[in-house]
Amino acid sequence: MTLETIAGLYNYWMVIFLMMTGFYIVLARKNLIKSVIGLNIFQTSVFLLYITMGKVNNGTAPIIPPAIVEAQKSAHESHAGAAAGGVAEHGAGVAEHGAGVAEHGAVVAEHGAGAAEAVHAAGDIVYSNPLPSVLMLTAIVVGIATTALALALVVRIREDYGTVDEERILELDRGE
Amino acid sequence: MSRFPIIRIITKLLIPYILLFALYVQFHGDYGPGGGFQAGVIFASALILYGLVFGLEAIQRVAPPRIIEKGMALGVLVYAGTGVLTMSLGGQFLDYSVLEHHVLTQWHVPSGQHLGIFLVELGVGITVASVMTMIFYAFAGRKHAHDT
Amino acid sequence: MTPDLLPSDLTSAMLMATSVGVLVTMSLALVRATLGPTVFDRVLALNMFGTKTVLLISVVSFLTGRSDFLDLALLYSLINFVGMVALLRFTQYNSFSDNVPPREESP
Amino acid sequence: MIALEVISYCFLIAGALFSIIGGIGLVRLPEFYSRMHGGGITDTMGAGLVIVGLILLAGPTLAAFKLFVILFFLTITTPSSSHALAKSALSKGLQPELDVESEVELPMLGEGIRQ
Amino acid sequence: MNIIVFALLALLAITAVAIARLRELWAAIMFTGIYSFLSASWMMILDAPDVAFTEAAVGAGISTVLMLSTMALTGQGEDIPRKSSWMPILIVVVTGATLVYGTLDMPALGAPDAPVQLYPSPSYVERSVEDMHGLPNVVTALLASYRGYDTLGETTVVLTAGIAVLLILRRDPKEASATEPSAGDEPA
Repeated sequence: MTLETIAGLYNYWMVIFLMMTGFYIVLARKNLIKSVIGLNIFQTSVFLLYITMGKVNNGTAPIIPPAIVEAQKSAHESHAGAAAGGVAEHGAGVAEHGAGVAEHGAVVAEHGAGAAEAVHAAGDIVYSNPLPSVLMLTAIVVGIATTALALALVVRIREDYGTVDEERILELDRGE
Repeated sequence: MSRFPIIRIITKLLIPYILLFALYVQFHGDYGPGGGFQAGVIFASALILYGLVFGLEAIQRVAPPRIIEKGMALGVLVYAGTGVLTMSLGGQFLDYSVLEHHVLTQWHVPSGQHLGIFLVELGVGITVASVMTMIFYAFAGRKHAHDT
Repeated sequence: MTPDLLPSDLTSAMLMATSVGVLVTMSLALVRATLGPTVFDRVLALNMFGTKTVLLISVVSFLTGRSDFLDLALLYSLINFVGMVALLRFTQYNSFSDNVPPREESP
Repeated sequence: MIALEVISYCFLIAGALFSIIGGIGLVRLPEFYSRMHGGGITDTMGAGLVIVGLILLAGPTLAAFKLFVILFFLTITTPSSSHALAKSALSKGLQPELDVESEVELPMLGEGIRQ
Repeated sequence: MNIIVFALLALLAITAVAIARLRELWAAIMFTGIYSFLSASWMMILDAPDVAFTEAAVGAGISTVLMLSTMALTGQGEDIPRKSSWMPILIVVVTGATLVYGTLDMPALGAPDAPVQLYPSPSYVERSVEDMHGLPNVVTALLASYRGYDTLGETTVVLTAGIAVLLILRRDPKEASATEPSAGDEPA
């Protein structure tokens, strides 16, 4: 067991610890609401398991920073702009209008060079994997909806049996 | 919570901001963190906060259960309807690229994919907000077990 | 990561020190929340914990150079209030309808 | 620019120190109403200073605006919930423990609140 | 950064154990809120701000409110542990040990050559730059466009769960009082 193994796997062990705590609550506590809390903890640990898998070293969140998006966009546009500028230059003698456009084209082209640099820099950014995020994002909302369903069942059980104690409910069931 | 005037005032002050933030999360979700699921939950949180402070009757006057009930289904309909729309335009189900247009380009909806994602997220947001609010109504409207 | 997104060395050291301070406070609040002894002590600790989480998220988002994630801290500061109001409501009334008298106080 | 950064460092560190002091107060002070002082200092001075420090660090950007909004929300929500908490505690019969020997019995202290 | 992560994880573990040990349900629900805040902070550090967003909104707000209202409806029962306390611990320890043994073959945290990172190639981030015409949030693009069917299903599940809660809990007060004795929802 080297230090490297620990540094690489501590996230899984943490997740397992949390998972087992939730499992223990479900097993060892008789109160139904407490069991739902235990299930919630278990659920969150599963979310964390997926999220830790998506992480990349030195990565950043899979949301492209606004500055870089702008740079990419203007790089696209300046391609077109530079081409138009070239055409205008070709027919330079025709009119002042053409010269104006050409100047504009040159400016855009310069801007384009800057943008290209930015895009190049953007290529160095490592993004973490977005797929686990997507899966877990929907799972959280579905999880709260199903938790609400479980709690609704608990409420009904309390109304019918007069208790939320699991063993007491089983006794009542056997007695009838 | 009639005994807590300060909480009532602060809640009144805060709820517009929470709703605004929910809308920001909904419509800015393509650009920053956020989206329909989060926005729906935040929107429902604002309604729940109002209900907690001013009582169930007050919140049901603001957001009547009849309307919220319909919102639950409406969201899924908007989502599936987007799919049907893309089919009727000649694409596959939920294939947004057929929604390509040149109308909304000024308003940060430059392409068909953007428009499709926008509609779908809207549907998700409506459903999640309505379901969460309705669940709160169901729990809050239940009578005490000790009373019966 | 591009270098211009990340803070400089001195700045990140300072942010790190701040976040350590915030974390220490969080653990102190957790100690109070576990010890109790009254309901109100726990709620007080929870309130403080929420505020500290807002600070931690803000500082961490600066530390990772993604200050556009401050939305998250904004959300925390709003949701924390909702949670607090819910807890207060249930310590005070233990129910939703205002008609129900508050829980009988000790004789 | 450097001066601004140095000022923001001062704010950050001061905020962190205030937080820790408040946290120690929360743990060490003897009873609920005095512990509220500890909670109060972290929620106002601690949070406020840290966020002002971050605003200075961010400069005039969207991030600074968001931080300002966060500061606004924290400023209005935490004191009001602390107030409501104290009021609720008082109405539930949790009496402040005074240093002075009290001749009157404090009958409401205890059952139902201590857990 | 590592200091922050380890401190957060320690706090998370302490909170989980506190939830397991606390007898009062009320306090346990309160600690669930803290637990959710902490796990959302870790998710944020793990580069998943969208998930952290959802977890924070759900865990600290709605989940707390729902559990508290359930508790208000069912009464604050003390949470008494079962008589045999060694059996659950044994099961949990054995299961946990098995799982830890299983992790020894897992890829390390953040390894760029882990299977998760390699499979959809080119990755969704690279693809979405082309497909989405500069939509910055890849998570949203993936959620609504690449995995649109999946999300439609999830939304339907949320709707179904909401309808089920309504079917279980909602009873029109007028109807209930009118048809009280013969109502089918009374215990048999």
